[in-house]
Amino acid sequence: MSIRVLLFASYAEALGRDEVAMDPAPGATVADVLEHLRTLPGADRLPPRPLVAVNARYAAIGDVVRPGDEVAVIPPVAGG
Amino acid sequence: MSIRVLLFASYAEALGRDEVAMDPAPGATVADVLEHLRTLPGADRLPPRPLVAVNARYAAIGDVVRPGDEVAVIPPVAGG
Amino acid sequence: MRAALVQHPIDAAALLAEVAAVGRGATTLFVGTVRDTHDERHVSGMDYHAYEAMALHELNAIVAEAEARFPGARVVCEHRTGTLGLGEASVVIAAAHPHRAPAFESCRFVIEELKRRVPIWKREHYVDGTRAWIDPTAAAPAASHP
Amino acid sequence: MRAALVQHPIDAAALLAEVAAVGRGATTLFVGTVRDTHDERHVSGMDYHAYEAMALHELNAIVAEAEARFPGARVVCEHRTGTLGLGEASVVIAAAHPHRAPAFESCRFVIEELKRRVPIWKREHYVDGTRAWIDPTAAAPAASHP
Repeated sequence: MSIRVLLFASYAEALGRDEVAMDPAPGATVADVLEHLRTLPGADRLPPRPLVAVNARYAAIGDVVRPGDEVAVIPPVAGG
Repeated sequence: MSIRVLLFASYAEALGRDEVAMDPAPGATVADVLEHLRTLPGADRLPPRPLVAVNARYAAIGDVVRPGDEVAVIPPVAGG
Repeated sequence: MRAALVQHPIDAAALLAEVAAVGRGATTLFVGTVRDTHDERHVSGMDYHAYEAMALHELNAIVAEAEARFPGARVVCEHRTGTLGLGEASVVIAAAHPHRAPAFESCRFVIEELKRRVPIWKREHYVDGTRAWIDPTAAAPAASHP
Repeated sequence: MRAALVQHPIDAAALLAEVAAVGRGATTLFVGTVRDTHDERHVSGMDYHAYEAMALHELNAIVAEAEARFPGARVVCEHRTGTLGLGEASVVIAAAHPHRAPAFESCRFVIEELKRRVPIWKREHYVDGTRAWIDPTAAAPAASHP
């Protein structure tokens, strides 16, 4: 079972997609997810340390991701 | 020609009236108006230094009042 | 800018619409209503009485000061007089500005200044049938502040 | 407390009514609307897009924090998503409290936190037909800040 990585707004525009599927190795972290994302075309337009959420909660770079998780890369928010 | 002295809210209640007519001497001030007011029944319930307006503008205790002026003694305001 | 004393219910939505404009992205509103308790006494209604000519002058001056202090703000204020029931609005202030900080601050400025200097007084009606003019500078009854 | 993401126009008057109560004498409202200019570019409309599950969670958390931080406050917030025209409300916050200071401060708290952490993004439509996602952390174009 893989994880879904959601992309929004300018990040979705940069990578030309709003979702990426990934098979994390056991013990993989948010940092590993981001490293994999950076191999994709357009990912050079992501900032060095984007905000990330795991299962709809802000997460830290070292948090472990598990099969079935929903990881979201969060551009600077602009609500209101 | 005399001046009108307006009383409001608790001050009108204290003196049992909302208006007093007065003939100020030439050069009389707000202080003189208050001194005269204090001779009226119920005026002991006024504070020592109430706020006063002359012609609908806040006035100082030493301001001169002139025939035709409207003087108002202003209880602590409670709008809003 | 506009300020008024009114004898009818205040239409908050109309005041919001009055300050709105596509250049002003932030609008704030303050509504003051008659509360059912004051210093632990049960209130059933309220009379608002104004020294009208002076109250209108001061209200207009305050709204003008708000717009001068927060350039770009548009501010309107209506204060009601007469007898009001519980929950009815005694004052409504609407303020709009391109940005939210001055929208909030200009609205707040108006209510703070209004309470400081506009000659309006209120007389509470209590459920026991008595009435009393409110003096905000007086200490509350000792029993209500243990 | 209540928070929602909605796809229809927000009814500010309904939110005011929702927080009103005779024990709460001070009500504040914040309305954010789509402006016609941004960094000197002419805007014709705006798309709001949310990471819905997370945005709703964060909005609810913020409103709950506001009520915890200002005891006695009742706070509701609706944020709209989809495509909005100029002057349409993207967000409305209503807050009521027995006293005015916490009524203002709880309302302000919600909009400040919302802008800091709720995952919602906006894409401006310009009158020249182009569109761009807004990054509030980016410096504005040099030309617009001489």
